[in-house]
Amino acid sequence: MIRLLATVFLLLAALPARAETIAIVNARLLTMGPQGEIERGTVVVRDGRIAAVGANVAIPTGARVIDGNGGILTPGFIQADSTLGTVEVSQVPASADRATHHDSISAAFDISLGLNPDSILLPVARLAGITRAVVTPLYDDRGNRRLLFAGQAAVIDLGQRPDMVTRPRVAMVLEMGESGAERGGGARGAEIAALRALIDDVRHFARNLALYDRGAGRPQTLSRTDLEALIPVVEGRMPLIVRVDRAADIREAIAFARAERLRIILDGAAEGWRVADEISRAGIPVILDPMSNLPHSFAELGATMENAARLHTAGVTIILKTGSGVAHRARELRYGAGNAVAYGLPYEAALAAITINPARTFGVAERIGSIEPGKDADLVLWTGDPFEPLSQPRAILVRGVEQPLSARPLDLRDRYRSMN
Amino acid sequence: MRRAAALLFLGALVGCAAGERPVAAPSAPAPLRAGLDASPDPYPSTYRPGPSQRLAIVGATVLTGTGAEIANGTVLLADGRIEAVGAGLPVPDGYQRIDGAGRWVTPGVIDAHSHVGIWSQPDSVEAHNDVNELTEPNTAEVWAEHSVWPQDPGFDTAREAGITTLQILPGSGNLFGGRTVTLRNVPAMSVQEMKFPGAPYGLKVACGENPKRVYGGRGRSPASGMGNVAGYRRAWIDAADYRRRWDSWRASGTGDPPRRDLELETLAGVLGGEILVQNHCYRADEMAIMIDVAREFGFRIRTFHHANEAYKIAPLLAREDICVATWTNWWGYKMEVFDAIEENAALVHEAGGCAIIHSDDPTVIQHLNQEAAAALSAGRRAGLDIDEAEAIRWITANPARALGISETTGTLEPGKRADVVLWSANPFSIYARAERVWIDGASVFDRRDPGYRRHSDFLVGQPGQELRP
Amino acid sequence: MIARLLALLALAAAPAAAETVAVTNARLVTMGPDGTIERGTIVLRDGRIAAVGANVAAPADARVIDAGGRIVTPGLIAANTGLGLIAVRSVEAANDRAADMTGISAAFDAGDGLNPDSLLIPVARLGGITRAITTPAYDDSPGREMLFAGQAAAVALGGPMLVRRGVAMVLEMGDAGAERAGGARAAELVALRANLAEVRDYARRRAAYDRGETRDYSLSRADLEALVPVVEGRMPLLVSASRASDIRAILTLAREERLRIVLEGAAEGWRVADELVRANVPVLLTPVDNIPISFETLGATLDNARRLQAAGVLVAFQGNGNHRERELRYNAGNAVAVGLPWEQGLAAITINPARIFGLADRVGSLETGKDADLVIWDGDPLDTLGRPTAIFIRGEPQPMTSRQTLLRDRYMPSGGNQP
Amino acid sequence: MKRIACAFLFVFASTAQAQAQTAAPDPADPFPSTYQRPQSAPLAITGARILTGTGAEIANGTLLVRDGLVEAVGEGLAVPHGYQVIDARGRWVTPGIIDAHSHLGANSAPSTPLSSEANEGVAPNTAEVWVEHSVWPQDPQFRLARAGGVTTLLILPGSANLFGGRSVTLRNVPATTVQEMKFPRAPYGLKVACGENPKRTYGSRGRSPATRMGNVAGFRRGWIEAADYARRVERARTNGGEPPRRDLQLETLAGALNGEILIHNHCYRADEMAVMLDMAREFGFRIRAFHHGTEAYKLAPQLAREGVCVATWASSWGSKMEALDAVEENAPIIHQAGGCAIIHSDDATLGQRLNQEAGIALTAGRNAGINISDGEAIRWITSNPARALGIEHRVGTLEPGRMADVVLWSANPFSVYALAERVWIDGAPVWDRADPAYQRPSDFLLGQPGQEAAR
Repeated sequence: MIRLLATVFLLLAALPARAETIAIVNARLLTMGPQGEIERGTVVVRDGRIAAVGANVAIPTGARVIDGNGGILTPGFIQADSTLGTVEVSQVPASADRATHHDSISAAFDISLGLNPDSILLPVARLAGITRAVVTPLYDDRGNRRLLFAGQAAVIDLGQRPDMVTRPRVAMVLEMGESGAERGGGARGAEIAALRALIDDVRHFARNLALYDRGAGRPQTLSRTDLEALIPVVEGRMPLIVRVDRAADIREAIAFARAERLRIILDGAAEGWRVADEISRAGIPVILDPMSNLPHSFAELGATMENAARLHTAGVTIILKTGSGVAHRARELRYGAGNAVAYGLPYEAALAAITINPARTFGVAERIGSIEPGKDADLVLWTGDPFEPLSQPRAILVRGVEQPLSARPLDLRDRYRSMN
Repeated sequence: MRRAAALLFLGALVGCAAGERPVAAPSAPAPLRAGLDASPDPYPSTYRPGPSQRLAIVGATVLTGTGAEIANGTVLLADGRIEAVGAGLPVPDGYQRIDGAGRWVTPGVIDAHSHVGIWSQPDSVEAHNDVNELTEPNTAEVWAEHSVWPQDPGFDTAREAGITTLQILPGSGNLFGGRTVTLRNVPAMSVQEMKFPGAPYGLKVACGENPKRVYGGRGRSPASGMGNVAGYRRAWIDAADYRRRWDSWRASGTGDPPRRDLELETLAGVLGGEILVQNHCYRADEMAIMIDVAREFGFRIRTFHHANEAYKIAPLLAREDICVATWTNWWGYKMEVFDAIEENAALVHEAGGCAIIHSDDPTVIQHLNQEAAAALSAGRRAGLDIDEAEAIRWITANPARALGISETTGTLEPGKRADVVLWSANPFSIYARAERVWIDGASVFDRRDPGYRRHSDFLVGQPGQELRP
Repeated sequence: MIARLLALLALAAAPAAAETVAVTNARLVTMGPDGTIERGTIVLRDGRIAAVGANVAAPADARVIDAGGRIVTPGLIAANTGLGLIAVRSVEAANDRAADMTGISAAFDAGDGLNPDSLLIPVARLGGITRAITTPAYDDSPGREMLFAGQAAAVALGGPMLVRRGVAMVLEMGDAGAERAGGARAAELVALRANLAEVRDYARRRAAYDRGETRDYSLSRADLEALVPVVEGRMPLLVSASRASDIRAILTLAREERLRIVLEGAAEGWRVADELVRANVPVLLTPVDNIPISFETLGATLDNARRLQAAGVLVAFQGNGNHRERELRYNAGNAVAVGLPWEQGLAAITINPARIFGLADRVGSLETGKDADLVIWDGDPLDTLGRPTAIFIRGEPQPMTSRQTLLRDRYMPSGGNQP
Repeated sequence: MKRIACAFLFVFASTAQAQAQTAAPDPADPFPSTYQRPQSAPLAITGARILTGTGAEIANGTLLVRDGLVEAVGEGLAVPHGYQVIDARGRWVTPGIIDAHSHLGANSAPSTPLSSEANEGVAPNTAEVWVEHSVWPQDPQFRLARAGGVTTLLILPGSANLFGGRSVTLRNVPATTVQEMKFPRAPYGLKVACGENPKRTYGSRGRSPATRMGNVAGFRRGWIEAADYARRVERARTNGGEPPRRDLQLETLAGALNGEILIHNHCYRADEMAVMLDMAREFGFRIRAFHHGTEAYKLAPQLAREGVCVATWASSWGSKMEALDAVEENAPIIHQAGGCAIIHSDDATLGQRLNQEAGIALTAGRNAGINISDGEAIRWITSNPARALGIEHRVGTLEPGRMADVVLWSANPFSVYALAERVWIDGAPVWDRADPAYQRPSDFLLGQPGQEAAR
């Protein structure tokens, strides 16, 4: 029995991911695209892309047909602010590539390099409907390392292909607020002063590259590679993910971004609802954990389960994450979205917050985030409401390739069930 | 009340140095000065149920915690107790009627593993970390209740999620972390006002990586799994000897009494069966060793906590009658939790064991019903046919059993404490929220009434409180 | 009860529209040219003082507050405080007053990172304080020996918090400053002069600096930039010193380097009062400091304020620090108790700090055109027995509650204790 | 009730015993007081508003002092012949101020690395140290406190340790030795500290206590050892035989168990106080006063029932988490609940104006609707601290027979403008604001800069 299982698994894993033509029929389509919700429809997948979507779409000959049985079909979910692909066991340093403690690499740290497509965490997250993730670096503050930037984020896919990077260097990560202040010299004001100086340095560097190449130019506190990495940020081409919670800190971040003409994305924003109108006016998207309602620090005294709903009502583009970026807990994303709905967020908005919103915010909406012809076929067929724990995925496609509904924990389960 | 008076009287005797052994048998030694002999209850509960009225919750789907599901059920509460539960019971005169149509009723949720109050919010503040007395591998002499801050806002958020009882345990940095305490989740000024009357104490014991990392990292024992076990055994030998010396002094009635030792007193309480062992242990092989250690010294393990590999030895744990308190979603953050599976509770349940979903976390404690739902869903995915009426025991009746309080709470049976949650929907749904919560028949939460929110003094006058939760 | 609290909090959160208010029948202690008006009216409109006088009529659209003969004063100004940057002193993350970064000292700006939600603010405000000069503090982490603490900011305790950045540069001399400069006063003076020379050099040669064609400076560029206004005399240097000889050394330095100085602490200031007058240096002091707590304060005396004022020094008072800023007015009262004229006691916490920090065009006295910061008192504002009954900042009435009054009400036997 | 009676018996028995051992060096009092009541002339203060410290307020009052004791107090009393008469019309008279929490002399001025002698911060239990052995009588701060009307102080060890050591009660008189300041026959106190300080001090060194539960385990361990020591001492006394080897630490703790040494417990939070009260029951001791007691208002009725005093501030708050919930009305709320409220200083600056701190508390209380008279409120800094220090039958009020510790104030003492014009200890003048002779600085300040006019 065990041998049989093992064989099947090995075969499955060994098979080259083949993009066949598939038609998913008889499903309720939550497209998150212009077609909205289709009560009973068909999606055709060809060459890894979505070829057709609609209520009356013909099934191509030769297509493998998956009967949705009236279940729900959603775009694959996108876990924003995650470390998937960079960690196996959090407390085992050798298995974690989420952060660097190099003393002259901070902004230049590029998390898209050195990802692990064989990570056993990917199937676990995928079983929760997650097909893509925004992987963001963390800080490693060992010793006296106090560099302000964590590095650059990337969008990856969870299809366990060797080339798992959907798009590298989609954003720069910066912590402000309490921990940023700690890194910036123990006080928020110091961090802001230091940031302004750094940005001025980068601009000067960008304008005077020739000068620097002659070994001249203003003395710089950042390494050359960090300076180069920051040029797209100061030029507004790369967004800055600013991790911040306190209402006053959010205001500071907005003012800072306005003054320095930076594009920012707020991450955390536990007290975001208190300054929702200002965030909305500034057109800044917010990544937040809908389960965060505890005053973990003085920066989060106003944390509430209603943060997502209130920000959405104010017109803010929200993106949901769970487990505060802990990769092992990525699978709780759909439960987090459900809880946000239970606390007032419209269902559509919750689904958008884990599909099309992160796709748009990180510049990959032309490929993923909704069920539209031409987009990558990242699709999940559910037995019921995807936010309900009692629902399970029945089929998962990443780039048109159907993924095995297995993962290491399920293998363990089956092994011991048969033994006991 | 009567109990409280009796305890006060006992206190009076102690104050007079009259000793707390009121009847001196002829051969018994002379009474000792206050504090020289173990006092049965030196920090007595002063919990008093809040005011309650006669209530009838009518028309709800009732999960009783005994394994039954009653459609269109009626639950009658009187004098702080469950009076009756059944389908379509008549409502006697004088009962306030609560319409439960379309809603669900369960026993109050019990968290078997929490650090609320001893690692309080804001938990980023070092002064609020009172969870681990990380100074010796054996700190059996400390009691978690002496770290509890009743103003932790985490108590409120847990109550709003249906948590009526919770066990607070010291952390897992030490082999013997100290005594646990079981609390009623009521707003209170002192911890005594929260202590569950008559609940037995627990002893936190920790296996595995944590103790060996803490002390091995300081170049001290334990530094390995084998060092852990040597540490346990050394302590149990001391405790057995301590018990023997007290017994022999009491029997002989002469000579010097043994010097009282708080650490050994707690361990001896375990050997005497009065204190329950609550054992943090992840791996199956380590659990098997702990069961042998228990046999060697003649005590019982009440519960393995976390126990992510319990599914590997589910029949053994069922046979040994040891509960398993675990999560569904947590895994992988260290080696010993690498093999966690979502079906752990369901497989323990299927083997006839006592499965519990616990939190160990101030956020998860607010979603224990959802954590149980994920476990149930995984179980069903694996083909285990478990119904919701059974699964609700994972967060009600079974933790009550693990805590030694199942005589009075954990199920909706006549005569039990009226700890009740009225849910807006099936509690295994992500959208279900606790609408109302009663503890001993007293209303402690009503989602529509802002008067029930924001108990904690800490949040008074702080930013953002105007719209909490 | 709860509903009432919620309403109050909502009031605190939402900026009320500035209505027109007339406070009538008041004893107006203006601290301005009008002196004390025994029975007068003050009109607040659009956040400013529209009229003040004995014969001013309340406008028809004004909400009229009959002060019943009570005292009305300008809002008090707490100078040299951490208000807005501090929550719980011993909790590191809740304290943004000090930085331990090695590249940032003078560039540290107390105007950044302000928290208008700080629960210290309502507590201080109930002590009649409507404005503050928020100053950075030092973080002397091992190895960090930066001379300047950073720049002070003027803030309001209601409405938009930041009023003006860079109202002073903070520098500690004396024992603490010497410790930071290698353990000796002489070393600090040498280092200071060297720093000031660097700044002047930098200010003249910014372009060369950007080309990397200057000598190496010991300060970071941000710090150099921040010190330019100081060496140009546009930003005062708030210098802490206590010992008479230290004060003299500072006066010499200021004269030679052409710096504007505000002296802080000045426990032995009374011993060099005439020199301070001649140098036109104002003094910020704590009038209850009389303990010889160190060898530089052996001459500390309760009489300091009176003597300095009598000699003609412009004197302002500070409170007892952060959580205890509300004691500012008691400090003034204690100075009065040992001989300072009452008006001077009040001036030292209103118009004098406003003048010292360049804010007198906006606050510090009840004059037409100034910001409508005022406090109505039920007794003597400098006395423990008096308390504010109403507080306005920029014409906005402020809530008369703090977290502490909410806690009090929760536990008062008559209060709604538990839900 | 029964318990209280028993405890009283205990005290009675032990004092009787102490009296039986006459004269000679008393092993129970190895550093005896050499305080001498000064000679003083009969004194009459007339026409003052007198707050007697008993709750009474007498307009146009007369106070008669003779032989260092209060002879009579009342409205318009006749002044016998031969009394020095002080016309105090328009002014106020109160008992001498008692500061129930001070570190003067132990944390001396100037502050130098070696002048901080209040904390023997080397082990969680240092019950064996006596703070009087750290007191420097030349600390210039004593005179400053005297100018603020303070006639008696309780000097305590600091709060870094669970058991900080013995406190000492001092008369605030100029002296060369600490023995000359010791309040004759005042009971000793034991400093006990809850909460953040001990756990921070030792936890940061990787030692116990590192948590509050570690604090309590440490307390209980100490009390068990003390009870065992007391048991062995008693057994030797009753049955003969070898007494245990003398142990200074356990001697102090056993004295606290027996009620001879009063327990002064630094404790901020309400829930921690509730645990300490249970612990007192467990070991059969009484807590005399909670110090700081920031959250006492949360359990004011219980503290009143238990007869535990609360020494607190009005203004100080927020410096650490456990002090976050302070309210200005703490003392008034305790008072209203029938408890023993005390305003203390713990600070050399505040200690010079305890009257104002009481004024702040009083005004805040009135503002909150708690109507307390001046006559009642003065007890917070006079008779109530006397009770906490176990000297309430000798000082703290202006009742006939009490030691004549008196302050003449220029105005209502709760006002910020009130100055202590004159102060008497045992009927002898120790301060006169108008007389430079009393402004003599301590030895340390002699010849130092600025002393000609500093005060």
